[in-house]
Amino acid sequence: MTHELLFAGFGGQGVLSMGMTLSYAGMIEGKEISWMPSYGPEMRGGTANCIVIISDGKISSPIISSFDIVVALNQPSVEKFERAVKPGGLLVYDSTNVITPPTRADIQILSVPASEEAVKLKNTKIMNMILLGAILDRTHVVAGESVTRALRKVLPERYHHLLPLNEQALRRGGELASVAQPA
Amino acid sequence: MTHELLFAGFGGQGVLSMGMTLSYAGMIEGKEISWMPSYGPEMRGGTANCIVIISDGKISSPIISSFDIVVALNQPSVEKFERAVKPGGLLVYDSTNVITPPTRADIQILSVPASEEAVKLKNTKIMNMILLGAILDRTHVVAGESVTRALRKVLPERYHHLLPLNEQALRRGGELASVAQPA
Amino acid sequence: MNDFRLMKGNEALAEAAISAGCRAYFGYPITPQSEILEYLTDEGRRRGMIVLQAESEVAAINMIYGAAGAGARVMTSSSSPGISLMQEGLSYIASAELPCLVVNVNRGGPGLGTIQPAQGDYFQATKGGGHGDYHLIVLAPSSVQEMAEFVYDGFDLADRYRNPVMILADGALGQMMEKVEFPEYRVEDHVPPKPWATVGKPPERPANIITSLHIQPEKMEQINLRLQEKYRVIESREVRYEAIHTDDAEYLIVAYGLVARIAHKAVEVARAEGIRVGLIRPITLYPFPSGPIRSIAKKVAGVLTVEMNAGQMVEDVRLAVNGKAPVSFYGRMGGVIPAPEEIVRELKTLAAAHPHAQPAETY
Amino acid sequence: MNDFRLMKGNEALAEAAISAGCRAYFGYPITPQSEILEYLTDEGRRRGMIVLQAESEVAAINMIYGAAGAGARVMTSSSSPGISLMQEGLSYIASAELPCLVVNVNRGGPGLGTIQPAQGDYFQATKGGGHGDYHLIVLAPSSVQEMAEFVYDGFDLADRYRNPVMILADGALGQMMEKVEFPEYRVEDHVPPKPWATVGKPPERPANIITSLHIQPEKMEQINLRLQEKYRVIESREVRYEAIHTDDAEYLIVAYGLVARIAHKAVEVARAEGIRVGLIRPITLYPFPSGPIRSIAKKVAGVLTVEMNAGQMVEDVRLAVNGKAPVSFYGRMGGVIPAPEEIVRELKTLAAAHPHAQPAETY
Amino acid sequence: MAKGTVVFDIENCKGCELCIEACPQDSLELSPRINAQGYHYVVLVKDNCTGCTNCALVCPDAVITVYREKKKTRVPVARISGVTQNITVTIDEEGKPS
Amino acid sequence: MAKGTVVFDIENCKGCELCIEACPQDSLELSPRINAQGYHYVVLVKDNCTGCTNCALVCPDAVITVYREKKKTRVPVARISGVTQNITVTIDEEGKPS
Amino acid sequence: MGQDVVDAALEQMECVYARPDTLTDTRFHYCPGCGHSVVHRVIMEVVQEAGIREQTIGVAPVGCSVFAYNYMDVDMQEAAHGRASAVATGIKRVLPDRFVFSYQGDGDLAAIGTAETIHTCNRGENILMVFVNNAIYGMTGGQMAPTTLLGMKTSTSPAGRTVETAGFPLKITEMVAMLPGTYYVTRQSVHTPNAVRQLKKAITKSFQYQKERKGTCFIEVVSNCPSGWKMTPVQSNAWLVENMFPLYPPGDIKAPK
Amino acid sequence: MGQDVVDAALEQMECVYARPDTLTDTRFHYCPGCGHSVVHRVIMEVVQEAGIREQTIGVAPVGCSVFAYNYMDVDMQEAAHGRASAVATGIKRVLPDRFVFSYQGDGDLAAIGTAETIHTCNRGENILMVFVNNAIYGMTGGQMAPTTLLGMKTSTSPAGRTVETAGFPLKITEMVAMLPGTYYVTRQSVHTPNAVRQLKKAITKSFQYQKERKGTCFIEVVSNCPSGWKMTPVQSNAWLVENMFPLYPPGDIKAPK
Ligand SMILES: Cc1ncc(C[n+]2csc(CCOP(=O)(O)OP(=O)(O)O)c2C)c(N)n1
Ligand SMILES: Cc1ncc(C[n+]2csc(CCOP(=O)(O)OP(=O)(O)O)c2C)c(N)n1
Ligand code: SF4
Ligand code: SF4
Ligand code: SF4
Ligand code: SF4
Ligand code: SF4
Ligand code: SF4
Ligand SMILES: [Mg+2]
Ligand SMILES: [Mg+2]
Repeated sequence: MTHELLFAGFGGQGVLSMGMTLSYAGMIEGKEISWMPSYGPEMRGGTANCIVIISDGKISSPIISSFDIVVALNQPSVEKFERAVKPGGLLVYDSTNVITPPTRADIQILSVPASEEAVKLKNTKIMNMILLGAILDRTHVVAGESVTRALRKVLPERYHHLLPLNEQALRRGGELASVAQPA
Repeated sequence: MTHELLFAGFGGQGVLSMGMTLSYAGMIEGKEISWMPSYGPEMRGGTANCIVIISDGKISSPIISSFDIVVALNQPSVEKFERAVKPGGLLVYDSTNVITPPTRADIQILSVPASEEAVKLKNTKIMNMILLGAILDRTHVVAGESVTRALRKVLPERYHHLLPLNEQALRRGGELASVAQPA
Repeated sequence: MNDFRLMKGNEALAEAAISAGCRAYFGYPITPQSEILEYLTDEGRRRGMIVLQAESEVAAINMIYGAAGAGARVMTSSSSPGISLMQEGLSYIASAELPCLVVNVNRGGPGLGTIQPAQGDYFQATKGGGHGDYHLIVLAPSSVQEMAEFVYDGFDLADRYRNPVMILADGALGQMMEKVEFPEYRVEDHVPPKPWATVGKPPERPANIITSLHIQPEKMEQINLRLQEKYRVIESREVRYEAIHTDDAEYLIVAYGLVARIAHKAVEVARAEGIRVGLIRPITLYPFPSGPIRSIAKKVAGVLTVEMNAGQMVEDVRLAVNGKAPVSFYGRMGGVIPAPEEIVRELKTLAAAHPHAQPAETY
Repeated sequence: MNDFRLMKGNEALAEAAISAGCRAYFGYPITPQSEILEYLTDEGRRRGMIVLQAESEVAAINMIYGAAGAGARVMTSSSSPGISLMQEGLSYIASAELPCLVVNVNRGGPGLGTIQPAQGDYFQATKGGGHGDYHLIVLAPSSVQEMAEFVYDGFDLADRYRNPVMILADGALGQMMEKVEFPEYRVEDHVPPKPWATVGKPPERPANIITSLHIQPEKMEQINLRLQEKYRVIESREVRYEAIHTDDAEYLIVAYGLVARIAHKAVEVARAEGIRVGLIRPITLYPFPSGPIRSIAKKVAGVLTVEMNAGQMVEDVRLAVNGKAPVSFYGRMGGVIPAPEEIVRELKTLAAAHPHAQPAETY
Repeated sequence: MAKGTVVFDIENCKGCELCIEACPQDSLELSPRINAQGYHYVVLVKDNCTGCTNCALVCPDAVITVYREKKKTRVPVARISGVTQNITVTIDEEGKPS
Repeated sequence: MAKGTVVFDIENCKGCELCIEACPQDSLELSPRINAQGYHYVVLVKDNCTGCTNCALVCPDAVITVYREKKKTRVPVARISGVTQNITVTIDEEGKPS
Repeated sequence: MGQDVVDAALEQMECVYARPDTLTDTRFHYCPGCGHSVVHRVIMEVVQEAGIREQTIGVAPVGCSVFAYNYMDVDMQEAAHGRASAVATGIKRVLPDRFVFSYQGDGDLAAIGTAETIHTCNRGENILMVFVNNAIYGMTGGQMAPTTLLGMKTSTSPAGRTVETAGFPLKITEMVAMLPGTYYVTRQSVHTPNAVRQLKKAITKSFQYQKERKGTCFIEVVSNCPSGWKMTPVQSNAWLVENMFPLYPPGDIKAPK
Repeated sequence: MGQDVVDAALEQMECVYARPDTLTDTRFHYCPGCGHSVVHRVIMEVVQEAGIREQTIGVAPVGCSVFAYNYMDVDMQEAAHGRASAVATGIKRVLPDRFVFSYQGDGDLAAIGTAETIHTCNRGENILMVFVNNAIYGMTGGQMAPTTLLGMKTSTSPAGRTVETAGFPLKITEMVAMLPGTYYVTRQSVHTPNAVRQLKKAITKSFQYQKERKGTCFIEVVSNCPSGWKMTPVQSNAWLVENMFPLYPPGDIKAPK
């Protein structure tokens, strides 16, 4: 079983750490992992993305161009990567930041008001965890339990007091996903 | 017919121009020519040499290690290049500057007191022409006439008043060679 | 969780350098490998390593010369344009027979190009981009795990042969994170004595001289003969490669580094479709595994070489095969990574042109 | 005396550059080619050429980039270590497709080596010592006459293909004097318009940009594909070589530059002794005369490649021959020039191992 | 004081706030809305703009156009002579470009 | 004035004449003879050498050894401390190396 | 204020500042608040106002401003890292009556390109060298530059730059001012409107001097790198005044009378 | 004076000057009268007298002094052209308690090696840099150097160096003196016995400062090149005083109190 995911958004939205958390979770489950960030001057424009592959077997290329799951944190990412979702795949986006929603009919589309919810949880930084929670509800890339364990790895010691908040965000994401209507 | 010559001595003794004059003479006679100087840091020590090949046909390598004729203007050159004369070849040296004469029995050896004679002619610079004259007497690399014509090419215009002196030196060299005893 | 760590290739390589006893690092930043310098300035310095950000790659490689000549385990890293600037220095280092490790995290060229993964520096690495006859030993990792492992091996080879070793990776291997496990490695067991190093001349030995200048051609030829003899030894002893499904192969793919992984996937896909294809992954690009390739080539109907360049290693493959089988090439350039499907497609084209039934002849 | 002049190879080359309309020269002194810069500062400047002694080879090659990009016929020259320093710049120039002439008067390497003639930079010149996939067109003169002639040809090729051209000579060719005759050459007839050059943007055209950066891999791949297509055209149109006594040859020698002359002598000696041997002298080292060599190789009992290095062009010979005949190699290194007798001896060894009687098979 | 106004190319504004900092009249503010690039963009929030061009001068993205009530005439103060076209460097005495 | 003398390694002298120029006593001259390297070498031609070392100091080929009648004792003026061996830089007060 | 009101108002007014035509329409790729594009714009304003666009050739570096040619709408060449002044030399020597300028960052000009910088200035090449000093390697992700301040944290001086390992911040502008080949050497900035005005004057003068073949003009622009410095643009400008100016004080270093 | 008389006399005497043991017996390959070997000898005298031979590592350049290691009998490395100070940096960083010196000509140090020179000094590497300025490229046959004087004829300035084509003579020593990384910067010569004495003092001090980890010591030696200048050695020294000293005046440029 192989899951191929893309996380995309503005720099600072937590795109890379979102992918990294998931990667750690995969590693905890004994999977093969590949996490590949976009790098270099393209980051100047303020966009960032990373590709995560989680697999039971060997991973060939860490750079791929179509995905089972795309997570888009902003409008440009929706525009750029909607077409990169495999037919039947999943596109999750932050509806707070995205004005023109995706339109493909051959994929699952999940709209989550993640930024809005993060404001409600009083920490805009955890918007990414809300989305991650939503993904875990819809798919079974890794177990939620593994993600909470992974967070302990990814978050530097000095932020460990934020673990409960992150877990709350994950749960909230799951809730939002489970009530969301298919677009 | 191919003639392979080496001219060797201290820098400033006119080693290179001697070879160049002969090369020009060969060119005047329509021959193929190759003139190859030693170059680079080995010149620091104050020694210089050049290889001249004059041939009716194409010349292969401009760098060779045995010669029909070696002209040695100083002691180190005699020591270094005596062995480079082909059996039956000719070694000409300036006896004024060479204390320990060459000893090989399988080659012609011609000792010319060139520096001494140059002093007599009141211009130490033409020592090399005396030796060239001596070679032309002993061998027939080019015609003496060609060398005098070549001098006109090699000597910059402003030195053309020295042409008669050079010709005199060539002649003197020829005379010295014709009276010299085989060593 | 066991001893695995999730790390970028560049970081894994840097971490390995520290634990391999690399004494000093000199380098200049360049994408996609600046993490090596960054990791070492931080973690490396903390663990006692000397780390200097040089003013340029030219300075860096000459600092390496000095430090290696002084007997230290040293390393530098860069990416394509920066490695080009090191060519004079590399030729000097190879000629003076100084052990060191040079990492090239290859990006798309020529010129400034892109910063994406590529393999366009194969010729430069294996044939000698600098002047004169010399060879680097070239190791090509294909995973983050190997980015780390080959550092130990690289240093050991460098010391064993007094020869510069290059790890030739690519931008993807440098930037991606994978699981990595670091081996046990006792530095003391691996670094040989270096009696030739310039450390200050005690009365009992003549002065040690590190030089690549031998102004007499005959002397320089002797130096060259000695180097060539060393290369023959390296060629006979140090070839490393991985052979996958080659036993029953009717076709052979040759690919290295990241591309070998993709080719591996292609092999699986093709085999599922009934094409009996094998894969040779050269691990040492110099010395090149010509022998293994030649012997397999004799038995197959065709060889496909896949690279992220316009066709470079394929020349070494052709030289190895020497007409015993048709050799075709597929390449992507400028930072584009081939997909497994593309490779399968190429393989089918090759198979169509050279069905195995055909009597063995030469091409 | 006719129109012949007796000149050093370096001087003849410099004189040719002036009359080929070379607008500017940028270079740094190095033995054995400093006479080029010296001749140009003197005679070149007198005849209106811009001559600048750069602070280094790195600066020189980048000045070439600028001046070529501004539309001028330009050239630089150096010798092995200096050429190594130019590798980054050459990769940029090739990628940005700027026409220029680069002269390498090869000396013995690797490292500082010697200053004597050698051919150790063949790989660097032909495979690309810089990073990424690119090619210089490489011309190999073998006489002072050709040192001059190839300058005209070189500039024309550079302009025709917007590609850097290298003249790869050696120290002996640079330093020796031979007769040379300069052809008629009207510069106006040869320099094409360069609408792409950066000369200042008039309102009616978009700005001209000289760059080698294309940050999107797909774009960079397109650039590479265009380059590769150009190289295929060059390979099909611009191969130059000399074939001597190949019609009835039972053995074939392949050699270039100065060595080809020595090999020519060896051919004569061997033929006098009854060995029917022919000679192919590649004049363009890139594009390499693979076709001619391949077709002759099919008919001979063996091929001998002779070089002043440890065996570089021999790989291209082997690739051309592709197993159709045994290929052997003889080389001298470090500035040592092989003698005709040595070549004859090698030839006899080859002939003994592979007498022609033997049925044609593959090796 | 002169009366002026500014117009923003909001799609290219990156919300860096340097113009806000530079405006002596405190006329500018970030919009709570974001543009398609994801940036909060700048808007003119007061009617006191003098058209001093300060904001435009510091704007890294050159997205500001400044208007002012007509009155001044330009004084050429520098001239680069001898090029093909007429060249008049029109920096006025106070150093403001015009 | 001290009495001194100098000894030349004539085979390595290159006849550059710098020692002749440097000798305050005019004690040196080029020999009319040449050595095996082809150079006229230097010889001491007067009996007035003071052993001042001037000639040796400027000799590029380090072929001059200088002797002087015994008298002075050395005064160490500089010391590079802390290295493994005893280091005494023996430049005397007038700056002459000893 | 509605759009109609604006439009009406604008009719009564004259445009006193607009993006110059010599800039293309391409959106700058720089991070928000980055000084690079201000410098680009000011150069292009001068080129426009001086009417020398047809005679102007620029040279872009490798650094964040590597794409300068996408914005400055004049003929341009993209040089290898550090070699912009050598490339500019090549251009200027063969086109001596064109206006040639190079544009470089601190890594480019003062680290890898040190030799080219010094020798271009020493030869007094008749070009304008623009040097944007943001005390960091912006493009490659915030490594230490030769001009990085002591104590300043970068990704390759995580504990702050120290003299022991990395030496001193390099005042290369003062060094080139020492060379007789330079005619006009000045240090400017773009952190305030007035600073921008000053820079524009300096650039205008430099092109005038170039016309008069006076020698090398060299303008350092002390600038910011909000991303590399990990600050907001506004903070970065304050930090620049407080920390950069003491070591790199703005003003003319060498100016003709 | 017969040999026996000499021998007898010598017995009454003490040797006050002899070729130091730290020089090998190899005959110098330099042209007659060349200053290089004087500098070699003086460095080795200091190494001998300071007793630091076992701790000393030298770096030779590419230039006429490329074979310096054949004469100076200490551990040495031969660096690529221009890179001696980078090589010395590499050595010193891994062997910080050794005495490391580099030795370079003007082409090596001030042309191709400019960047390495400036940055080595700027980092304040604890080494001694010896810089032999003979205003010409001796080794390659007399080409113009960065330090060649205006009007001076060389094989690449056959009509004399002009500012227009080649710029100004580069006073790199003054430049490195500006850098806070250098501790002691001085200009010396070897054209007279006293000059040689002064040089020896400067070298002695430099090793002492190196011991104390004070930073870079930089000694320029204004020297001759009789072959390149086409003069006799004696003429060359006179020419040097008359023509080189006005631009390159001997003396300390930066000296600790
Ligand atoms: C030869 C070479 N070395 C290194 C690099 C990587 N590189 C690109 S830009 C840069 C430095 C950029 O810093 P700076 O010049 O200060 O410009 P900034 O981005 O700060 O404006 C480096 C090291 C390269 N492209 N080429
Ligand atoms: C990369 C490189 N470029 C050029 C040369 C040729 N070269 C050797 S020495 C030298 C200059 C020597 O001049 P300088 O440094 O002043 O030393 P000098 O001989 O005058 O003592 C040059 C250009 C080289 N060996 N390597
Ligand atoms: S023009 Fe002046 S007053 Fe108007 S908004 Fe801009 S800075 Fe403020
Ligand atoms: S300065 Fe420009 S980019 Fe920045 S906020 Fe203001 S208008 Fe927007
Ligand atoms: S020691 Fe003094 S006096 Fe004696 S020869 Fe030498 S310079 Fe002259
Ligand atoms: S200085 Fe030395 S080499 Fe020169 S002439 Fe005197 S003894 Fe001979
Ligand atoms: S990284 Fe720094 S210099 Fe580069 S664009 Fe961003 S702010 Fe500007
Ligand atoms: S060429 Fe000049 S520097 Fe070189 S050894 Fe001769 S005199 Fe000395
Ligand atoms: Mg910067
Ligand atoms: Mg010099």
